[in-house]
Amino acid sequence: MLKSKIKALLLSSRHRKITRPYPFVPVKPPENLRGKLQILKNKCIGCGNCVRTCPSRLIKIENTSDERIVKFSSGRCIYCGRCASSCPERAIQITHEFELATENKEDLEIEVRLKMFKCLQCGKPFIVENMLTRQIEKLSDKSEEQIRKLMTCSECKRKMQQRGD
Amino acid sequence: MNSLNDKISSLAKVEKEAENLVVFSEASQIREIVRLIILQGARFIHLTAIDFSEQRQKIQLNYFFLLLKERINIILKTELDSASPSVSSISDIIPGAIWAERECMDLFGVNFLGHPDPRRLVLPDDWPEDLYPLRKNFSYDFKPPVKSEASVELKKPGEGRTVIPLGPFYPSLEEPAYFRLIVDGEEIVDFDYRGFYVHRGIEKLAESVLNYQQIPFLAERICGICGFVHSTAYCQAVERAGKIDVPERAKFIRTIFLELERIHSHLLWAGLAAHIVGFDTLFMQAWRIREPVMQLCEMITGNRKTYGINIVGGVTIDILPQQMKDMEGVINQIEKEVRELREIILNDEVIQLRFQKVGALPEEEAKNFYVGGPVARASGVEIDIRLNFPYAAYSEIGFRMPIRKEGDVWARTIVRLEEILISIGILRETVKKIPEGPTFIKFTKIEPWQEGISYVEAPRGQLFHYVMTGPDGKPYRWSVRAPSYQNYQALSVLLKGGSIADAPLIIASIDPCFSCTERFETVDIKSKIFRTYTAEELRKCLKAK
Amino acid sequence: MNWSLIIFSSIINISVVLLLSPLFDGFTRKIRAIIQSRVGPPPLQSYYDILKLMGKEDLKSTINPLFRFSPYLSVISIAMASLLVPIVGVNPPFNFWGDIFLFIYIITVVGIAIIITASASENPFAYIGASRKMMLHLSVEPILAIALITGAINADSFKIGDIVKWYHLNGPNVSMLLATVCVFLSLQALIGKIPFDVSEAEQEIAEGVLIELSGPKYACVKWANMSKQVLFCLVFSQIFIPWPLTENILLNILIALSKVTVIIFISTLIEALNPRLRIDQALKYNLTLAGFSITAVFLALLGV
Amino acid sequence: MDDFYYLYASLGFLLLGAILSIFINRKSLAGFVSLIMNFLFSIGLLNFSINCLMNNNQLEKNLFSIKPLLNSSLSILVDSLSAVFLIVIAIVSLCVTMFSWKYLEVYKAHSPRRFYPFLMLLFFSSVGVVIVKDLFFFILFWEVMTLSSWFLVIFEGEKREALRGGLQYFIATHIATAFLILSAVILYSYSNDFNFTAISKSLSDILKGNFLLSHFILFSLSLAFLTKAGVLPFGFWLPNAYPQPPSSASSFFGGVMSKLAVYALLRFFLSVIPLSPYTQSWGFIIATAGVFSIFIGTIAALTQDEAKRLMSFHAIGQVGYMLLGIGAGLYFMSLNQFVGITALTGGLLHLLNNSMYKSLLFLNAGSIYYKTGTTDLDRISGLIRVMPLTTMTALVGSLSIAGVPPFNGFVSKLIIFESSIGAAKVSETLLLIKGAFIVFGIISVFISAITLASFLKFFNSSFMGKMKLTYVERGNVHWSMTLSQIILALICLITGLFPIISLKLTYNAITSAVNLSLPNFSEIFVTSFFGFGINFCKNCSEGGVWFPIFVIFSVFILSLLIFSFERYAQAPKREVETWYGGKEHSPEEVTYTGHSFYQPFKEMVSFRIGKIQFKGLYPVGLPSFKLSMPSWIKKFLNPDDWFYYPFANKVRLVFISIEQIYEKLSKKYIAWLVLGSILVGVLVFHLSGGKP
Repeated sequence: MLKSKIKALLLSSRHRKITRPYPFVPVKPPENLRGKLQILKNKCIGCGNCVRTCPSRLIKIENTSDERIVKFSSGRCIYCGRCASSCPERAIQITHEFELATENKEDLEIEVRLKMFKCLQCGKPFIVENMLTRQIEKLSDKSEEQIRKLMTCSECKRKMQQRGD
Repeated sequence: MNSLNDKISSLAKVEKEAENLVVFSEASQIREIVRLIILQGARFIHLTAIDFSEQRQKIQLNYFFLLLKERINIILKTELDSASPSVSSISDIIPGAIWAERECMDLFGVNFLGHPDPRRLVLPDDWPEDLYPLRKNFSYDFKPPVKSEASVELKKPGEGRTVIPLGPFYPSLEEPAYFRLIVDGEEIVDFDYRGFYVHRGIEKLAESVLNYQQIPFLAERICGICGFVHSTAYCQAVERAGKIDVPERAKFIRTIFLELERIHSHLLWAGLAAHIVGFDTLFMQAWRIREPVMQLCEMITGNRKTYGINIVGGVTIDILPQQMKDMEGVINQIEKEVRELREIILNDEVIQLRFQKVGALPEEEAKNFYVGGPVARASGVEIDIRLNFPYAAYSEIGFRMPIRKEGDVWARTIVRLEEILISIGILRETVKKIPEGPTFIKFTKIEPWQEGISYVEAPRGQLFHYVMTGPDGKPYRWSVRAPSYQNYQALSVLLKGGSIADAPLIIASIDPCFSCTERFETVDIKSKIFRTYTAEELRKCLKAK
Repeated sequence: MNWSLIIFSSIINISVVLLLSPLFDGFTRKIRAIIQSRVGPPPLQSYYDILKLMGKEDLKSTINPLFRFSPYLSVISIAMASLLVPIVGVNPPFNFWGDIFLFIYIITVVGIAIIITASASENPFAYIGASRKMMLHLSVEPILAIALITGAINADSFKIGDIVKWYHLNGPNVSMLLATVCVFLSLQALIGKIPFDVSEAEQEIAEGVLIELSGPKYACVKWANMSKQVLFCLVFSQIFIPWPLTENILLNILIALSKVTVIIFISTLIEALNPRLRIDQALKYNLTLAGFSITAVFLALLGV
Repeated sequence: MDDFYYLYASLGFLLLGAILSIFINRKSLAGFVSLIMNFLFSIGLLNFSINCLMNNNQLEKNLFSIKPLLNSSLSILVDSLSAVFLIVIAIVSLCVTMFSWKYLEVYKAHSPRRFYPFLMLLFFSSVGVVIVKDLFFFILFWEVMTLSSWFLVIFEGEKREALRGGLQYFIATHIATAFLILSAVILYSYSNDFNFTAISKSLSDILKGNFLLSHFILFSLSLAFLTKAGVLPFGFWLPNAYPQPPSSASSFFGGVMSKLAVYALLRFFLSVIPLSPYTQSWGFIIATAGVFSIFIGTIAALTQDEAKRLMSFHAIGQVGYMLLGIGAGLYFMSLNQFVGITALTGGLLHLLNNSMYKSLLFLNAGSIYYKTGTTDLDRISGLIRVMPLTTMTALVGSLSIAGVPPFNGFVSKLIIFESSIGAAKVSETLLLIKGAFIVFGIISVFISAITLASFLKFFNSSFMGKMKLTYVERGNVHWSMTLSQIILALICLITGLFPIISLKLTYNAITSAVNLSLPNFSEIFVTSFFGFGINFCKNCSEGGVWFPIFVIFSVFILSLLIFSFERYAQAPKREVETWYGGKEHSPEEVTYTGHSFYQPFKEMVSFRIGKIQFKGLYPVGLPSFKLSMPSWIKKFLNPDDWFYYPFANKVRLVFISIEQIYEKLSKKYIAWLVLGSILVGVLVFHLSGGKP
């Protein structure tokens, strides 16, 4: 009986103060902690991969006349990191920031406004500018014609093909 | 096995595929067939329904049984008319099926004739009648009107007796549940339960909007402590249904995390049990010992809990050699400390005074309610799904099963403390045997209308997931039966005759997981403190379904 | 009768028991924190707690007037009891009044105050707590009574001052040692700490007797509980181990304080290293101890 | 003559009240007439006894003699001891009648004619018992007292328990009275005179010579009085009989009647029987019996769930305290007069205090019954909402009986503890007996905690908590009922705060009864207006001390504290619902009933030996004999069926028929009683061998 009490004391005495004076002294999170989402706005190409993979369905894409808006309501984020791993451009990043408490839920809303590129032919916005740039970058032969081809919407392309052929 | 086959086939149509024996029966034959199956020594696992109203105006009832020795699942299917589904109850044959039938009653509107306790179980008090949320014609985001007068009739105390309300909010309950203890002085003479305050219809959500790869994350959030078992069980069920072969390394990684989870869950339990009897030092120390495990998980996966690494087809991360080494260090450290902790607990006579002969569950009753996990093993029932029905990498690892006969809280404590040490052994072996290779396999398409059953030995007992694949890239039916679901039903036996002082301890001794049982989306895992809801908020919460 | 000394020592007693008790409580919290590997609250936290609670909302769950009145009674009766314990010298401030039975009864009043508060609050948990508190009280009171009676037989007087005087002069004999040991073994139950905090068990009955208290009333009862700890540790250290005693008043106060600190430290160790007993186990323990301690009385009669 | 004028007048009023109330069938009118008569009686009696106390003289008078028949005469002796009891009777009887006035309306089916005459007769005979100085008339009054109270016990004659309790009461007291008569006859055969002085003389001869006979006489006397006082094991009838009559009558039973037995004990052992080794050893026996009933009675009381039954068990326990004091006093009187007299004073003081709070508590139970129709603690709760004043008086009564300072129970208990424990130290006697007395003291300290526990249970479960709505709501408690309780509660408080008055009274009462030269009051008790201290020998330092003035002082501080807190702390206040863990519950569900209190402790003191179930160390439900016995034995062993019910019913029927026959004459009861007394007289005469 007494023996077990003494043992308990010994077990206790081995570690002194494992609680931390957080939040007065900040805590350093481990290397690969999955924290707050960070979106590199200029990298996003608005492909919508993340929308499909997000388990809590917090990412939404809205199209306006000249903009595509990607909305992250990250108040609902479960920090699984699936969006980050599915993003082809690595535009979504998981940071180490974990102190997300806020009084205003809108602080956690992230909005990415992407300029749409207007079709050279019909003037209808059809592709996100970033995506276009990436596609142009990817082109093996960066000839004017190929670029123009990319800058036309699929409908006009079809029409052109019908007309051309 | 064959004899069973023969006997049943005279009554119903039997199909055998892989390890599943599917029995199609008429509704009128159910009781006889269930009796036959039980006579063969099968364990009752779960009862759930699948709504085929849109296809063929039927509701299919599925009774799940498990033949441990032959490693065979029995699925007993019967189809009821979806306009007025009714079938005779099997609760008198299997006391452990009471809740499952009540749940079917609530969610599918199946009427069980002769049920001993046909009250509402899952749905809130003010949920309207004749509205069955798991039927397919019920939209997942539909908000039903509130029923005005609303209360589930609870047991009344007799003359000179008092109701002691343990809960819904109570210091020693981490989550809301209402244990209605009817006491005579300090002695508990009767008991009633009202739970499912946090039921939010995860199954409905998964069946309605999520796809196969999204559900693991939802499944992981069923439980705040042992979430990984749920994602594993779900993935395994889908993998079985879709006949996907998971790479060996992924299986080993899953095993590692399952065991890590068991270690920290049991340590958490030991701490909580000590806390409930007022031994806060032990509580702090148990949780301190647990902490490196959590940090290890955080280091490897990026999160202390809800690792988020399971997906159908494998795991998303790989364990680096350096991390393996760290793990071994942590294991060595906690093994030493767990041994000390174990000695402290086992030699402390005051703890023995509190734990011994409290909340005893005789083996007979344990078998009646089909309890699982440490609760069953402490009552002398030899069941451990890791051994009986190996999954992940357990078939390649040898270990033993601790068994106690007494069935009291003390026995459960000993069993759990043993299991921590056994898990440490398993971890060592897994680390040694882990093969190289990919951790994830891509799959193309999953055939619809396939069935997958998966068991996982969760820290709290036998976990069961059932998936019926659907046509449009998501499951048609996903059913979860958490281990606490069965263990809970044994509480009526455990609590009667105990004293008020023992009630929180007894409730804690089955290591209940309300959120598992009620399939709840837990908000914050790290803090075991529950949020304070006002009655209004709670009502909103319940309506949010 | 030296009135100035009486007034001086009364002030000392009351301030040690009432004003210093949150400090001692802070001390126990710190020790518990160290044993539990925590940082723990600052030493003055208990004062902050009381002050904070004083200004908190006062929730009335009942119209019962006793509910408002009795928490204050508990503090006052502790103060009254504190006047019967010697600190500055051999004699307690009210030696002419200091009768052991009176002391036992005044301690009872503390319990009554809390029991009535609890039962007035109309909560079933509070009722359970009240029932348990009474049972604990009636099982532990005899031990203290028997020990004091042993002293009274030895010292030939019912006055606490005379008992201390005799004990200090003649040193311990067998009966007094036995009584001292018995009181020490029942100290936790007297204070109402783990393993005997059954009436306020948070995990079992949601703080039992305190469940409906809030604001100033809760502060009062908390304060009374802290003071009770100091009071009983003082009773033990000053009556049952009255050495060393000097002629110097200030030195005596210092010695008393340090003795109390040591006793509180030991009691905190016991508190931190034990689980709570069930009420029936606590009852059995105390009544057995009480039965055993009657031997001390017979030994005292034999003069040993 | 002047002195006795008041006594005659008051007794006259009482008899007038008794006679008048026979004729009145309307409850309130009967109650009112009785109240007026009783008021006059009380005033007269108080005046008489206070006069007597002030002058501190013994008043003696020979009223008439029945010399030709028996060597006996109705002689009255009023000394301080009697006067103290007269005061108690005056106060309690007034409160009881005042309470009954409206209270009796609860008993709708019962005529007041079966209540008030007997009550008045009970008062009358009580006064008689206290003032006579003649053994024959003492027995006569004693018997009248027993009979009239028996009629009150079977007031609700149609209730099985009432009949049963009444039977036990009847048989037990009459067996005891038989012993009393036996000893009286023996004494008469020696002294040839029933006068106490003569008996005392012849007793001193007997005590010198005849060892066996003197023990037998002391035994018979003790047995008679202990049985009536309800000391265990002879008092088994008490818990069954006392709860049966209407609460106001129970109040007089518990408060005064059972104490008259203690009076008789004191009177005989102090004035009649000379002090000798015999009285010393019987003192020890009385003290032992007292402690036995303290222990068993009180622990059994803890397990009771019915308020009046709980209080009846406490009546047993409380009598034990008095007997402990008296027994210790008798034992130590010859060894150390200081101790002896202190113990006796303690015992008598406890008697005085007890009669106040015990009556009060029974009246509280009556109020509860009036309001709710039940005294079952399981079925009532939260009555403070409807009867706040009764609640406060019940709190005073509960704390007084538990001996909590500053209420009066504390003073007398303090003296009893200290004399019991302190006596052992200062007196030269056997070690074993010293040890025994110390253990007695410790047991009584322990038991007073149990008393507190059981009365807190009574108080908490009936007055505190949520109010249940299951019982029938009845009329509000009338002011007269509340007033009578307030009077008694105030007496409890005042005699607790200023114990010096009652202490001096009791001391004088004891000294006047003992014909020895005793130390002065000031030698034993160090007194001032604030309180007192006790000396156990001539030059000892003082033992127990009690200065209630300091309590007043701290109460003053308390009120200051509360005031400043409520006034200046400025904590916002809000009314809320009781917290049940977030779910709504009806008050009925969550009320912790009286039955539930102290369950683990009750389990520890409840056990089973063979077939007998002990509940709180007290046997309950004695096993019925179901062995293979011939049926007539079974029948014989179950006297209720073959003897009591037919008997009680017959007696009742006889009375009812007499009532019918003498409807107009209506002196029936008294006629019967006179008849009964004559019968007893003839019996005595016969037994005494016909010697004139």
